[in-house]
Amino acid sequence: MSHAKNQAERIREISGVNPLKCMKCGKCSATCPAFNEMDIKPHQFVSYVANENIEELVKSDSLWKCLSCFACVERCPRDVKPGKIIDAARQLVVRERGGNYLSADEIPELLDEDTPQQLLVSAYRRYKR
Amino acid sequence: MQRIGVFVCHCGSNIAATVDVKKVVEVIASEPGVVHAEDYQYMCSEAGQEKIAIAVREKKLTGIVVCSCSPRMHEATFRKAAERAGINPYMVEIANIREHCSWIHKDINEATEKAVILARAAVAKVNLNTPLTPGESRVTKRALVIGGGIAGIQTALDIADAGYKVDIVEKTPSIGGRMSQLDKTFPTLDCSACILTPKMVEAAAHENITIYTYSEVEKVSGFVGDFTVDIRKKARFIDADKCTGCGACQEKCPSKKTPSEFNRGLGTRTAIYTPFAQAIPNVPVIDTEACIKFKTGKCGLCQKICAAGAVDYTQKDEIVTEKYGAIVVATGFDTISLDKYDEYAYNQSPDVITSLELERVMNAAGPTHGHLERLSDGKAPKEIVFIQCVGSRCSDDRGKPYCSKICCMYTAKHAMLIRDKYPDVNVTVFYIDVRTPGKNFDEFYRRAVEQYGVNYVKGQVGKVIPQPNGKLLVQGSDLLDNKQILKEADMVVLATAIEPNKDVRKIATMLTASIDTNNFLTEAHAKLRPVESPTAGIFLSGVVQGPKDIPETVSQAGAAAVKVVGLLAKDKLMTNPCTAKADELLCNGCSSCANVCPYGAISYEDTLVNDHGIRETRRIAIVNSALCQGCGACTVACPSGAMDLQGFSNRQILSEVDAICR
Amino acid sequence: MQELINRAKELLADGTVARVLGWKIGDMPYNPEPAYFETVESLDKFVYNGFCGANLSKYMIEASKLEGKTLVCLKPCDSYSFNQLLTEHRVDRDKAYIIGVGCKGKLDIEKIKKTGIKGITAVSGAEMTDACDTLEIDTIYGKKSCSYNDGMLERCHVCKGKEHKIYDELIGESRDTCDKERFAEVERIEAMSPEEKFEFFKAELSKCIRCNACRNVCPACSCRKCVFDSTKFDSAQKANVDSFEEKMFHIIRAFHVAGRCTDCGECSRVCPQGIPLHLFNRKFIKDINEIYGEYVAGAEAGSRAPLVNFDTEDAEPSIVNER
Amino acid sequence: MSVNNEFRPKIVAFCCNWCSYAGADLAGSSRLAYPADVKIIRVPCSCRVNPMFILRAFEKGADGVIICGCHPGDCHYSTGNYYARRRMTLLFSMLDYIGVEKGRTRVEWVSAAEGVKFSDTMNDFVAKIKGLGENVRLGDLRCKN
Repeated sequence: MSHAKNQAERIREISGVNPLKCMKCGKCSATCPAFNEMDIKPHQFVSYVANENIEELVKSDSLWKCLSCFACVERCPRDVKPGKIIDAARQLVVRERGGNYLSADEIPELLDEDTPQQLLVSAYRRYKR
Repeated sequence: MQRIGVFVCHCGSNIAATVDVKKVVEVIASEPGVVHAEDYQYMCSEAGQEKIAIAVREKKLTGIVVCSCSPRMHEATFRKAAERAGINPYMVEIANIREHCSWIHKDINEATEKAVILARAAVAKVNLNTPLTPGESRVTKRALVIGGGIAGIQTALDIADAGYKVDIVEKTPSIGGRMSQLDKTFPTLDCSACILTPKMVEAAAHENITIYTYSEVEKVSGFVGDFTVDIRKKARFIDADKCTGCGACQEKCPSKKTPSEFNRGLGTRTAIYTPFAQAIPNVPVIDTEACIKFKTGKCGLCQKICAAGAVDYTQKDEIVTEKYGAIVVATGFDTISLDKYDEYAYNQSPDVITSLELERVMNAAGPTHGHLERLSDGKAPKEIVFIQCVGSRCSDDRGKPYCSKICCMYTAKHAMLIRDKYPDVNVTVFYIDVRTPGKNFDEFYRRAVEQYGVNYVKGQVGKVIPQPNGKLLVQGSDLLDNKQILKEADMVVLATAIEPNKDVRKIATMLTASIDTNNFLTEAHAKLRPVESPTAGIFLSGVVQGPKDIPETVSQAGAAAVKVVGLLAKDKLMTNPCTAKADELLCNGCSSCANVCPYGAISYEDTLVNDHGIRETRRIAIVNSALCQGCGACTVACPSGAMDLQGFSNRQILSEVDAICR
Repeated sequence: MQELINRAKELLADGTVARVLGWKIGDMPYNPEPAYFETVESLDKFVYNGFCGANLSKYMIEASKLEGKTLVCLKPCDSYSFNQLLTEHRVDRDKAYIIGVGCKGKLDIEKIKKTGIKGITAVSGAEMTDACDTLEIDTIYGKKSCSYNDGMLERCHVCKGKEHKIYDELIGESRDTCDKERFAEVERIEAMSPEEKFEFFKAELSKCIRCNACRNVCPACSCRKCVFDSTKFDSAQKANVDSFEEKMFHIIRAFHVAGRCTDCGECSRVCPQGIPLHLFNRKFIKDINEIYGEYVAGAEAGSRAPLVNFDTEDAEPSIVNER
Repeated sequence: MSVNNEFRPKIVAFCCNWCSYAGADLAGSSRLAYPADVKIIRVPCSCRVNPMFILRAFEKGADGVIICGCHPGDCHYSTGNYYARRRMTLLFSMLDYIGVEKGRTRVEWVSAAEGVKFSDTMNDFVAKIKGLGENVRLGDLRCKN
């Protein structure tokens, strides 16, 4: 398996998203609050994975511009979840880079009970670069 | 011992490419009972069927196995061929070596091996087949149409014109259905009422048509050719024979605040009402939930005002029992609930409406008398946004997985009509795909764009945000420009997905008609029998089978009518001989079988039997073969094995099991 | 017992019944056998005591065909079987005069023998009027004694209750004998590993000699002709011609009576090989109760058995994998 | 008849004529592959399946038996699959009770439109049976040691 293919497969695996389900309606981009900040738009995340063009995706600004608000995940009519794709891409980068800024001991006091866990995990990935 | 001929079909290369048909012939020829085996290019062709006839003649065959496509495809063909060749049609079994074998396996050895086993099982079964003769049942020359929309009306008219009696049962107070709520129709833009009303009048006046409005089907029993149906005629509290339809009662009724169903809740109606001016019959009904007389005992104004003395508060529901030979389901559709689509603000803003509501707004008889205005403040909108695919093509649990089919065209129609009547109004349509297959459909859509300047944007809307200034902020994407659009609109129209009428599942259960997960009734064959239900004698007309527009509905309604007429034209029907039968020497008379029979086909009679010299009167199960549909539930409920199913007997199925596990 | 005999004589004499279906003295003190009595005199041989375990309800199928009424003695548990047969139209209520006889638990001679008592010549303490605490046993080795409960049939330890579900009159007192958990044995097996379960049943079923005693005694197995004796399923005859029935006989028999079995325990009582056949039936009863709700076959004549009934919300078969 | 001694299970699938058999046909016409080990017997309704058929299959050497019918509520005969559901539940429980591995029997509701589900179900079932290996217990539950 080529590196690109391998990476695309890992994103599919981490995110649990099947990019082939996308019907290219654009509702994700329509709903995204960070749309204007992004170089690659949310609806494009899917095609980058489908086309195994992960190198560009992980180099994009969007990777770190996505707020992980999951509005796109919530509203996607096809259950494709672009927000999870970009989050998975972040994780891919994090895993490849290795090392964390926060140590595990520091985490508990930073936690707010009302914060959704998914948001926390996403935020860690986002802000640790 | 049977003399069995096995005929292996190549189906061109469909079978022969993955199954070594010569090998199948060679192996099967040595099976017990097989006296003849051959293969041929297309067994279903005339030449193929002739081969069967020749073999029957020359080899004195008593049983036939055809190894071919699914029995659901050609079992009937080969049974007829057998009959023509002079052997009982029920001495034929099919080994499905196409759908269940050649099409799903790639390895030729594996597929051939399996084909041989499937053929063996069929041979084993035929060895135990017995000739069966279909019974006969009579045909009641009257049809029932459930639903009085355009589908039901057209079907009824076509059946009636062919000379048969037909009854329409409609749940609401008037026939007309969804089409009566529409303003104009695509792609010709003629007025819906102008083309529908004459048909409604024609149906009402037709000597062969009886219309039961404000009525529901309550109970269905029987089977093709001989259904018995109970129809509940709900109390209207108006004597239809006396009512002149003058409308005075409705003018005087003091209870005026009930949302009008006909206007999709956008206007109100009185407690005594006819849904719309052209209603048929033009006889009002009293809504007891809203009527002051019924709620408090006081009022009675309508009775006082009625010169004909037609108002009768004591009227009761009435059950009419009628016999029918065929039943057509034409229960139509409704739009889905938008409660789960918060992002479109449908429940927050009165200026976000569905397309069906827009039809009422645009209609001269509607809540705004045909003026395009915002329902919140009555102001004329300047900017209108249409959103396509709201709830259609969704794989989540909020919407429907299918395309509702009519939305692209009616949205083009709405956009065009608005631009035509109000050229100063900007119309934007957010679409995913524009689907316009149909005669003059794409031309129609192009006119909306090219001639009327409707702004089509490829992309979905993510959110509609009501603004403090009363405007609606629409946030959508333009995928072609790769932009996010923010647009202030005065009105947003949602092309809401359609779904089968809520009552259809209940009706399908009564009719034992199959229904799919989306609540559309299943057709007997998706391509070859699109207007028939797999349940004999039940036919489908209109959206109950799947989304369709008016021209399609009318064609399908006609097709369903032809099928009904074809059935009613027969004096007698052949019944399926694969029915249950009790062995009187084994039957205990325990009633287990009758308990599980869905058709009430089993009764018990005290019968004098001669059990190996012992003569005694026993309680024995008797199956009415006209009622029995051959499901076999009774055969398993029977502890003694007395009950068996002809054509699928215990020994036949066991022999198949043995052949497969050998 | 004398009260019962006197009443039977009375009913025979005044013509209310044409015959009496009860038990007569057997060749040993502990094996009375089912019998018809057609004359007042013959009733001198009538016996009813702790050894009269046999369920007479099944005899009523044939008795229903006879002229006149038959007086039948039914213990509380037998009355369930009678009701079930009534539900299945196998017996005629109008042809039966039911005396519900009291029951203080029935005895199992094999269990008594297992306590080490051999060469039994007489047993006392098991009459209807006895307290049924202790059995006094005469043997060729002298007098012995045994606690009544230790000699009781397994089924009496899990008795459904001392109430008769159907009767014309009642004679004699009954006693609560239930002192064990009815499904304990089933649960014990359920808790085994598949290997242990298989070995357990293989060991038990391998004892079967296909004598058909279980089938013949079972009131639910009342088919005019058993599927295992007909050609309808290619299952041939009693002789082990076909391995199919040999292996599957007991499972299929249990399935055929599932939902109809009143758990009367006769199958296990009569098995000459001592196979605990009731464990099959009781497993079905337990499953039915747990999955479809409590159902007692024969508690009520005319009730609909669970296997000829359904609920649209029934559990899926995969529930078996989850249990 | 396997070439490389790979275990090829014998699997009998009882399919009701109206839904599941049609679903299998759809799997075929959609070319959705599943192992050739599965052989389908057509019955009018899942309620036609007598427990004796299932036991017979096992006794004759089947390694797995699957019963497919219309979804509950969608039975062509309106109630047949409800009876089948109860019968099969109790039978499967009994088989489990006597030590036959869970997983050799299955009921699956497959509509005429669910070709994909039919194929997926069969692929999964065959894989599970392969995992369980050859069925010795049912063929071996004999009266003689």
